[in-house]
Formats: sequence, C-alpha cells, structure tokens
Amino acid sequence: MLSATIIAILIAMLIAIVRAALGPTLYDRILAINAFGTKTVLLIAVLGYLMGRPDFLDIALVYALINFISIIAVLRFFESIKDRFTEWDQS
Amino acid sequence: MVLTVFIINRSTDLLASIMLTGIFSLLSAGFFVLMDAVDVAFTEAAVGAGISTILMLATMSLIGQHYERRPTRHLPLFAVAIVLVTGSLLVYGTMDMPVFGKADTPVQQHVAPRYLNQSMDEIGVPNVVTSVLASYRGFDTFGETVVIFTAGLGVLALLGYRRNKQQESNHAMPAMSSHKILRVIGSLLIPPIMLFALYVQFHGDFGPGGGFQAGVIFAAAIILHSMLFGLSKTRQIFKDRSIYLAAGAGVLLYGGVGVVSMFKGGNFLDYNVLLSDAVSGQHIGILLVELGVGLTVATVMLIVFFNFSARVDHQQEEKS
Amino acid sequence: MSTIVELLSNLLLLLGSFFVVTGIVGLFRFPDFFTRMHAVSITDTLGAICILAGLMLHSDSEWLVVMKLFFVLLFSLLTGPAASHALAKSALHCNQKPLLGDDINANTNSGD
Amino acid sequence: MFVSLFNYWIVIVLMMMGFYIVISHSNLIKKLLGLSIFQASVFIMYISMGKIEGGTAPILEEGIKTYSNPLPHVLILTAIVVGIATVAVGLALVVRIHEEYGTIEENEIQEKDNKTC
Repeated sequence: MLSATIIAILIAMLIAIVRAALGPTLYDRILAINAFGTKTVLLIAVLGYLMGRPDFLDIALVYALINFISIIAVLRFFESIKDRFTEWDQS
Repeated sequence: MVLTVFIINRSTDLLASIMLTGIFSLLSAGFFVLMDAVDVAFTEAAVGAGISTILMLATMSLIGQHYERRPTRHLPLFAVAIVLVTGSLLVYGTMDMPVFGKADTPVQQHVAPRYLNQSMDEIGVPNVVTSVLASYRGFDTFGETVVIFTAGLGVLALLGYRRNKQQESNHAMPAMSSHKILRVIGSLLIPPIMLFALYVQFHGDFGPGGGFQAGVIFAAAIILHSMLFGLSKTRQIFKDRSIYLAAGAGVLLYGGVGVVSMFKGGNFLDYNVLLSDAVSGQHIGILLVELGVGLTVATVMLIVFFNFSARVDHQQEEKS
Repeated sequence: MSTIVELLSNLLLLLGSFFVVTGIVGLFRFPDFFTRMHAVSITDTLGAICILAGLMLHSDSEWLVVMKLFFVLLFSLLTGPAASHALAKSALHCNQKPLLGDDINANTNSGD
Repeated sequence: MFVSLFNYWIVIVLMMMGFYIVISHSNLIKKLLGLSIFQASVFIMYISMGKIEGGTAPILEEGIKTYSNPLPHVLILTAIVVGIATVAVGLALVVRIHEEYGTIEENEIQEKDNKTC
C-alpha cells in the first residue's frame, strides 16, 4: 500500500511539473510549485516508512516550512515588481 | 529531472526558470533521500528550495528585467557541438567506472569502513555524518566555514547599503501589509521554526541535522519575519552590529576550540584532550564546533539577504 | 485489533492518494487559475490529512514518530491554506479576474 | 551494464545541460542558474557513488549491518552551503554590474566596454 501511495504521489508530481512548465500565467506556476512542495512533503514521509526508518520525518517538516517561506517570498517580490511592469501577466 | 532542466534551458522567462530551479532542487533532494543521504537532503531542502530561490528573486526585483533580450548568443550550434563532444568523452569515461550500488568499489573501501566501525567507540555519536564532519574532517569543515564567512564579507563589500535613518523611519511601510491572514499565520509559525532550528542544531548527533542545516533554517525564520513585517522592523530586533559580531564569533568559536585543544597538548581540533574522558571530550568539541558553524551560516545568510533586500527597499523609495 | 488498524491505515493511504491524484488532475484540466487553485488546495489538504493519518496508524505506537507526523500535519494545515489564500489575493490584485460562466463557454467555443 | 551505469549517464546529461546553459545564454542570471545545475549534477554523482545496495542512512542503530558511505555525504553537505554562498556573491556581482552598465546581457556589456575604451 505504501508503494501504491508513492506511485500516486509521483504521478501527481509529474503532472505538477507539466503545469509549472506550461502555466499560462505566473500564478499558475506558483500554484503548481506549491502543490509540488506539498507532494514532496508527503513523498518523503512515505519514503521514510518504506525504507523502514521513519526517524527522517524531520526532513518532511523542513520541507513544509521552507515551502511556505518560498511561496511568500515569491509573492512578495512579485508585488514589488508588478508596480513597474504592468504588462506582466502576459509573459 | 532531465525534463525540468530542459524546460529551464528553453524558457526565456527568467522568473519561470528560477521557479523551475526550485522544483529541480526539490527533486534532487528527494533523490538524496532515496540514496540514503539524509543530511544532504536536509541541507538541499533548506538551501536550494528556500534561500537560493529567495536570493534569485531578490536579484530579479533589483534588476527589474524578467526576460531575456536575446535568447541565445551568436553560435548555438557551436555550443551544442562542444557539449556533445564533452558529453560523449565523459560517457566514454564512465565505461571504467564502478557499477552502481556495489559494496566492493574503491569508494567504499578506503576510509569509510573505518568511520563506520570506529565512530561509535571513538566519538560516541550515532550519526556518522556528523562525526566525520565535525571531528575526523574537522579541519576541512573549518575551511568551509571560513569560505562562507568570506562570501558574506564579499556580499557586504559589493552591496553594502547606505544608511539613511530618517528616511527609513518615515517610509517604514511593511511590504505585505495587505495580507492580514499571512501575517497572523507567520507570527504563529516563526517561533516553532526557530525552536525547530535549535532542535536540528543540537540533535545533529543523533539524527539528521547539524550546524549547517540549523543555521539555514534559523536564517529562514528571520527572513520570513522580515518579509512579513518589513525589513526595518526586523533590523530593529536583529541589529546589524550584533549580526556581524555573531558571524565573527562563529568562526572564532570554531577556531578557538582548535586552539584550546592545541594548548591542551593535542593537535589542532583534536577534541580528545578537551576533557579527561576522550569520548565526552569529543562530544563537547563537536557540540561547540557545530554551534560555531550554525552561527556563521545563519548570520552570513542574514547578511546576504538583508543587503539584497535593503537594496530593493532603497530602490523602491527612490522610485516613489 | 491490529488487523483493523492496519486495514484502516491502508484505507486512509489509498483515499489520500486518490485525493492527491484527483487534485492534480484538476490542476491540469481546469480552465483558469482560480478553479485550478480551488481543486488543488482543497484536495491537497484532505489528501495530506488522509495520508499522514494513515502513516500515523501505520507506525505501531512509536510516539516520537507519531508526534513528528502530527507536527508535519499541523504545519501543512497551517501553511497550505494560508499560502493559497495569499496567492488568490495577490492574483486578484494583479487583475487576474476569475472566469465566470459566460467566459468559460466563450472559451470552449473558441477552441481554447 | 546499461542499467548499472545509468546514474553516471544521468549525471552527464544534467552536467552537459548546465554547461550548455552557461556557454550559450548571454544573460548573466541564466548563466548562474546553469552553473548551479552543473553543481547539482556533481552533487548527484557523489551521492550516488556513496550508495550501497541494501544499505541505509549512516546513522548507527542496533541491528543494521550495511550503511551507505558517509564520506560523500559530508563532502556534499558542506559543498551545498558553500555553493549557495558563492551563488550569493555571484548575484551580488550581477546586481552591481546592472547598476554600472544598466544591463545584464553579456554582449551589451561588451559593447559598452568597447565604446568607453
């Protein structure tokens, strides 16, 4: 069952990458990356169990936090850039 | 991963490629977990996904140009040819490389068995990575710490900001004042992150973690604060002077441990002589050294981020 | 007793993976940013809850591990919705209007 | 043999992609990105060399016999942090270059240099 979960998460990650690459607007990309981050958290938690050493959840914890921080960073720098570039969404 | 890099290569939108780099580093950290390199995955998670993305974005907003003017330079064919030739030479080189995953390759024979077998008796620390990092190869790590410190100095020299006290207090408009929910959640999260960083710092002997990771996580917490509440507010809490002092103190702590062990009759960074008992001497030595590393890394990351970010704010003030 | 717990944990894991995959398919298929975000953030939260709860049941009463999982769950429950909220807000501020019914029809008609 | 050397080939492909980005793009930030990809490929090579089939992470515990090699982990752990520090210095240089020249495209910088000489 653990491996089935891992496969599901991997599929999800793959689709998220495709969306991040296609993403018509930048917000789609950020969204895909956010989803990707949460998937990574889950993936690492499940991987720890699969390898029989679940003490590695610390890494998953770090991911959950860092993901949040980087999303906020992206948003913040967007807001600082967007004043200067109004044509911005079309990129 | 190859797919991701290919997309990075193709896209001319710099912001998109920066974000894809974030994905790339998440992926490679997942790979490190698969390859049992837990500590490395830890570091990559904190550094690659967090700090480097933030720095890249800060640079972007400083430069204010988010696309490439000319996607490729004059002769892409020439570049492709060079790459293909080098790549095929390297592939030819791998024919002699040891097979993946075998235990009898030269890499596994040399010093690793000694580290694995003796570490528990000599050092008394279950996490072999920590013991190798801080004790067996302590001198090496000292060098790395000094390199990081020097990089912090370099950024400071290049981007040292101009101090304008009056302006700062007037224009202290927090960047994300419109995001009330984010600020509440952020202020809820910052103390646990710091606590977690300390846990990583001092639990590094037993689980994955250590000074490098803890430093980065601690810096990330402070960066989160400065992003949510404005840089000037964070700077009131963490004064520049104290950050510089702490950066220096980290390196000095590391070196000081070495010098003390020399005075006690051992070699430089030979922790056995620190206490009467060799193993607890090693413990104390590793703890102090990791603390030094953590201090240095955290403060250097802060110096780098503050200088980048102060530039951004400064530019915005000039514009408005 | 233990078989029941195991069954429950397997069920939760399966449910969680189902949510994760459906959410990401939503990310891929939906027409505009806001619907995509809706799909992803809801299923992400639910999927994370299910998978982590399944793992908690899976670890037979090692309390440290359960606590760590609990913290991972807590943090992701705190951060996920907050990040989505911020994302939606700043998208709205940047003149990203959600597609309404007519727009969607127009889009599909024009062969988007 | 095809499978057994697979990891090296992935590393080489990544490395060459990073290399290609560095030499073919004129944008300085893109160059730095390529540099960091190149760096990551080296990290991956080290770590995959340290892996032992059936081993687990090198944190000693009762009852586990095989561990992966801790030495590459140590080297790469420090290398990652040093890498970010060097990238930070590089970005700082880029910012300064942008302030001086008003551009971050290599060929435009070259043109401006030629004019002033």
